[in-house]
Amino acid sequence: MISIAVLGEGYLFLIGKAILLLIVIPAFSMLIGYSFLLKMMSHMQDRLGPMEAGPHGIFQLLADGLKFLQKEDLMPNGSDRFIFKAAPIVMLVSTFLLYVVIPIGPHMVLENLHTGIFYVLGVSSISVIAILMAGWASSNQYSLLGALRAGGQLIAYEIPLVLSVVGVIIESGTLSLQGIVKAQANGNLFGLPIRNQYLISQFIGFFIFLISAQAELAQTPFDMPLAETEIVAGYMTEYSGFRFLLFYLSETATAFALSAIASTLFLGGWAVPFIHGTLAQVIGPFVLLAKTMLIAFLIFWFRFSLPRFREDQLQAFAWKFLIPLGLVNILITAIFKVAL
Amino acid sequence: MTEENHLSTVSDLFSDTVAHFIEALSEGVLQYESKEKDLWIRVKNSSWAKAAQVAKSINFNYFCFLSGIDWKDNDELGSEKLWQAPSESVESKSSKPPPKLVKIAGGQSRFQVFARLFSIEKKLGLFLKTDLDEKDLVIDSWSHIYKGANWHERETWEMFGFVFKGHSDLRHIYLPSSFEGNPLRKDFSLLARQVKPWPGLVDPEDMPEQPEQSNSKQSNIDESSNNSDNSEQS
Amino acid sequence: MSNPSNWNQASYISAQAADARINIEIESEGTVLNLGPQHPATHGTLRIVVKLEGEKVVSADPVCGYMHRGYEKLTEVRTYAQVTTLINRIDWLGSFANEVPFILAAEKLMEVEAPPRAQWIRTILFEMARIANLSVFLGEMGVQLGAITPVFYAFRDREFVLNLIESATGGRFHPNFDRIGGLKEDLPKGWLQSTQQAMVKMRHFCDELEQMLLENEIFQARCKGVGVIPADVALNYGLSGANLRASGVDWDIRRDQDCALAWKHCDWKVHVLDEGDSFARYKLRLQEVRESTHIIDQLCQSIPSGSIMAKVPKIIRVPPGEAFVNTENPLGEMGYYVISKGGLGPFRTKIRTPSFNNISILPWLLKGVYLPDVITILASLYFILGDIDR
Amino acid sequence: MSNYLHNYLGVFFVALVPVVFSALTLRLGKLLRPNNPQLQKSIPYESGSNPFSSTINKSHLIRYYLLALAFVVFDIEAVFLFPWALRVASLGVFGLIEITIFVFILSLGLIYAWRKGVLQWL
Amino acid sequence: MALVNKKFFPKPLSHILNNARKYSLWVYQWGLACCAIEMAATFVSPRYDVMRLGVIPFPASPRQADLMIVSGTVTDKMAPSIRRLWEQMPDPKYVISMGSCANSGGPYWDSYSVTKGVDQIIPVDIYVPGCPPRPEALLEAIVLLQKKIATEDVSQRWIQ
Repeated sequence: MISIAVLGEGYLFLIGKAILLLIVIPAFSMLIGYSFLLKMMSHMQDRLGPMEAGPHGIFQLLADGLKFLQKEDLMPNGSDRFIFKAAPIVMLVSTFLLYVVIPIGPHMVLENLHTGIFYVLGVSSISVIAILMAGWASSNQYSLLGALRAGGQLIAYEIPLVLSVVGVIIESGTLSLQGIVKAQANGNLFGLPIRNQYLISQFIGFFIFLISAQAELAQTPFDMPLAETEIVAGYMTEYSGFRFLLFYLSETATAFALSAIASTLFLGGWAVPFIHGTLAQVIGPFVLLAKTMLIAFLIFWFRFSLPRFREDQLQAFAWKFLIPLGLVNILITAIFKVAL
Repeated sequence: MTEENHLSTVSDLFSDTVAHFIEALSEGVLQYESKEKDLWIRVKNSSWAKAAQVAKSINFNYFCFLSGIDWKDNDELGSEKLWQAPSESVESKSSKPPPKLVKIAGGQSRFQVFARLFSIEKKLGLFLKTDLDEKDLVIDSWSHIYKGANWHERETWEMFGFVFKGHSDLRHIYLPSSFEGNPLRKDFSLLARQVKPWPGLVDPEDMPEQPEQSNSKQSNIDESSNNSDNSEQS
Repeated sequence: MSNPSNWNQASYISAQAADARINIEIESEGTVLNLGPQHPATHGTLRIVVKLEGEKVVSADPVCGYMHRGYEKLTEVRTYAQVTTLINRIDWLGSFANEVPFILAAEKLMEVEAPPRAQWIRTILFEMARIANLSVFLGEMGVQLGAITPVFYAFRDREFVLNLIESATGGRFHPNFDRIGGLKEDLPKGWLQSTQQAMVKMRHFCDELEQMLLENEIFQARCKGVGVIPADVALNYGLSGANLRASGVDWDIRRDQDCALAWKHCDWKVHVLDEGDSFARYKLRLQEVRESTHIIDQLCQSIPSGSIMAKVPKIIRVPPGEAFVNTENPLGEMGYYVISKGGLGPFRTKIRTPSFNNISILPWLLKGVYLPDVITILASLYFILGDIDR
Repeated sequence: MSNYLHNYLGVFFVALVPVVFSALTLRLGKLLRPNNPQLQKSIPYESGSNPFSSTINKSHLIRYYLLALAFVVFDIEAVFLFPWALRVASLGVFGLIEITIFVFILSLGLIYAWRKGVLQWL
Repeated sequence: MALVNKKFFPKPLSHILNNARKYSLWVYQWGLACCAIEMAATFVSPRYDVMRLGVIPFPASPRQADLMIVSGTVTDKMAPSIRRLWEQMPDPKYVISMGSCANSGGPYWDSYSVTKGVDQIIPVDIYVPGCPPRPEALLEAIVLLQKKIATEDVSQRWIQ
């Protein structure tokens, strides 16, 4: 990794980064995310989880992937063929695009977009389109119900997600994720001599972000689009074979991407106090991974312990609680920023 | 039958209840009998719905179940019930007359409908029974008096073929729509038993002696029916 | 994979097979959704056809019978001992509790009574069946509402009770332990002590679930006020068990009706709640499991010694007559109306199962609720398919 | 090419990666997977029963459109928060008051929708 | 076009693919009768924990399932649905018939409404005897099925 980093600007560097960020990280996070999900769930439930495929079942994803490759690719009667086939790919695109702007080291980010955070919010909602495509094209009632639920839910939680981020922008004064990390590493808490991870000053924002991310990911308690006991598997009901795996993986990979973004925004990203230069370059990814795992742990923890809301309760929670709270948070942050 | 005679056979717990029924239905009450905390009343077919209303008015408001009985004997139905221990079988077949059945609260016809109601306040149970004319299996529905009777009447319709007059929705509840016959009637025989009688009928000791005959199903049936005949005759 | 042409034929028949005719109201225009027969919310094979408007249920029609095995007919062609084997499988979660009322009805006709020790053991096993049954409900309700973890704890702790049942009866699932006049055999040594230890664990399990689900705000928001059944409607439909007591009707057959079992010899309480909603039904069942552990504790301490079998002939012939015995089973009132003509088996058995009545309220109860609430209501009414369809 | 567009060219390439990946794996899968059509295999799954209608009454289901309208309004308005958020310090008290009024108007809209029952069940 | 249709599978590839299927048996949660509870105990109870073997009970829809466990009594009313659900599973698919009822009708051998054996309507790979079989028996059946899958000739099975 160091060698890639010190190659400097140039096409080789770009290719190196591309390989690292597009293949290594998503694959790694899928593998880890998947095993992590299964293992964590099992251990929470007093079980062992997959044990046979590889040591402690770490190759479960490989087995699943290869198995799904061999599965028949079914399409129900009356489905819209093109849209049905395209939906999982759109979903995967949305996931991959999230990884573009996540900085994993001082110089390691595929594209340090100036509009980074804005871009993240925009790209993450592409998945809604994929879900609506999948549900609409399936010619299945459960799918359609699930897709419409997903639509209603994701648009309701897009706003709190946006609002929770505004506080961070006010404090850091930049939209770039790399800039936010640096602002956190160098900044101090409202003029006090304390280093500022935005978790401290923006804990309301963090809280809203975490809940909205949970809802965006359609994880329990917000998993109505997939509610197994109500509408079987929601928009994924008719998907079989590898297309289902694409959906399934992009779900866990998005969970990891959003965790990484949350840790970048609120936990300081790759930065560690008092470590700069090459060392930061080396340990940065691992620091980020640790923080990401922490937040992913939170997300999955909620997922495996809580019952799910009802659709109207979810809407009410978003519109009547999270959005007003987000607005208040912005105003308070702005007042502090202006006053100090 | 005079009313006084009958009241005496009923325990004190139920004297009120029976009096109520006789007052409301008069001729409709045919017979009654009580055992411990349960009361059986047999009413006329025509006063079946009225009986439910009376019961409900005197606080028998818990609907327990409703079903039918087919009193016809059918010996070929319960094949292994014919099987008896060899020593006893001759005796019971030949010497003893078939035991006379004691129907609680009596009855004349082949089919009866009976239902149980319960009074939560008094903690007393009430069975209502009525006879059905075999040629015209029609009876009033309870479904508008006790909501719970709806499904029970559907079940009884399916199982016995009784028609409940006034029931909005008589359709199959358990069996596929295409099912033919009324399974709980005694003349509905179980096909599996006709094709292959209960293996317990055949004395397991005899089996090794005739190994060739067990090849086809047909010979199996013959063999087993022979065996059972033998055991009865010997 | 023997004969491909046969399989094609099977496929064709299956495609042509007519579904059961459903309610006319539902067959009309509109969005109609099938829940079941293969659906996670229906605990197996109940099918509920709902007509939707948005996600609001306009009308619902439960279609049962996918598990109909013809029990009432089969009892007519079986001997009493064979019937006991069979009826274990009606309510498959609380198997032992199914045997007891049938055996009691047969004993009533024969005018024998099991000796006290047998009565005690029957009651202990009966309550254990209740715990084994309701603990699944307690976990399953969480799964239905999306919290998947509690059911793992339920199945983990249920094993303690199943082990005990197995060590006493030899059957982990379907004990078939009752005989007319008593029991198959006596308890193994040390069983009572280990029972009391297991009951401590079960109480701990109840506490755990109380913290995990009952006190959870989301769970409460999903359950409170959902599927309210007023007392008079409940009685009218013949609801029983916890469903009835959660509607405020103070009626428990264990307390209110005499039978030859040992409940009257110990000190316990019938819990009644007034709300009549899904939450009350859950809470009540949780309390009942706790109460059952206390009953078992007391009975284990006060169990009398003596024989476990009354004097009955080897080949059982039940004298002619009719008898009805009901007991408070885990799911509600279960009763057997046994008619004997003096043969080796019952002439006719009417099996009054609790779930059948409990489910018959669904068309009334589901009208106007929302699709997610359908699942809450189904889970909280708690039915077992074998118990509905027999 | 400007740096700005250059950046988004990268994004575009990234978007291609999953498309290529899925196309390749699905092509590979085609080599490995069997194709065994059966009579009922492609009937839409509805818990093992016959689906009542192949095309369901979709207009019945779309009850979210009011929420969607509210969302569009809110999302566009929330976008206006971003430029201000970047320059809070430099815009100072004036900007703060301006944005307070702005948020107040936003909240009025929310309260209106709330009172109108848009946030009720679907 | 596909390798399977050409009956061409090099041995190492076949080995890898078999192992992948072996360790990833997704089974959909669907019980029929008493056996369903023992099946649930196998899936859910930490004491048995079938997920160890790679049997993952996630999907509720047959579209994502590889394995169908027919656990319990199959009635004539249910049989068409079972056949349909089996067909709706994508190939390659496996069936375990669990319990006496699914094997042969079991204690309801003479009933008027019970199908005497699920193998009349769908092909069964493994039969588990018992009424109901203990969870250990189901685990054994799954191990047997895995052994069967590991030595399977893919093209033989998939082309009929």
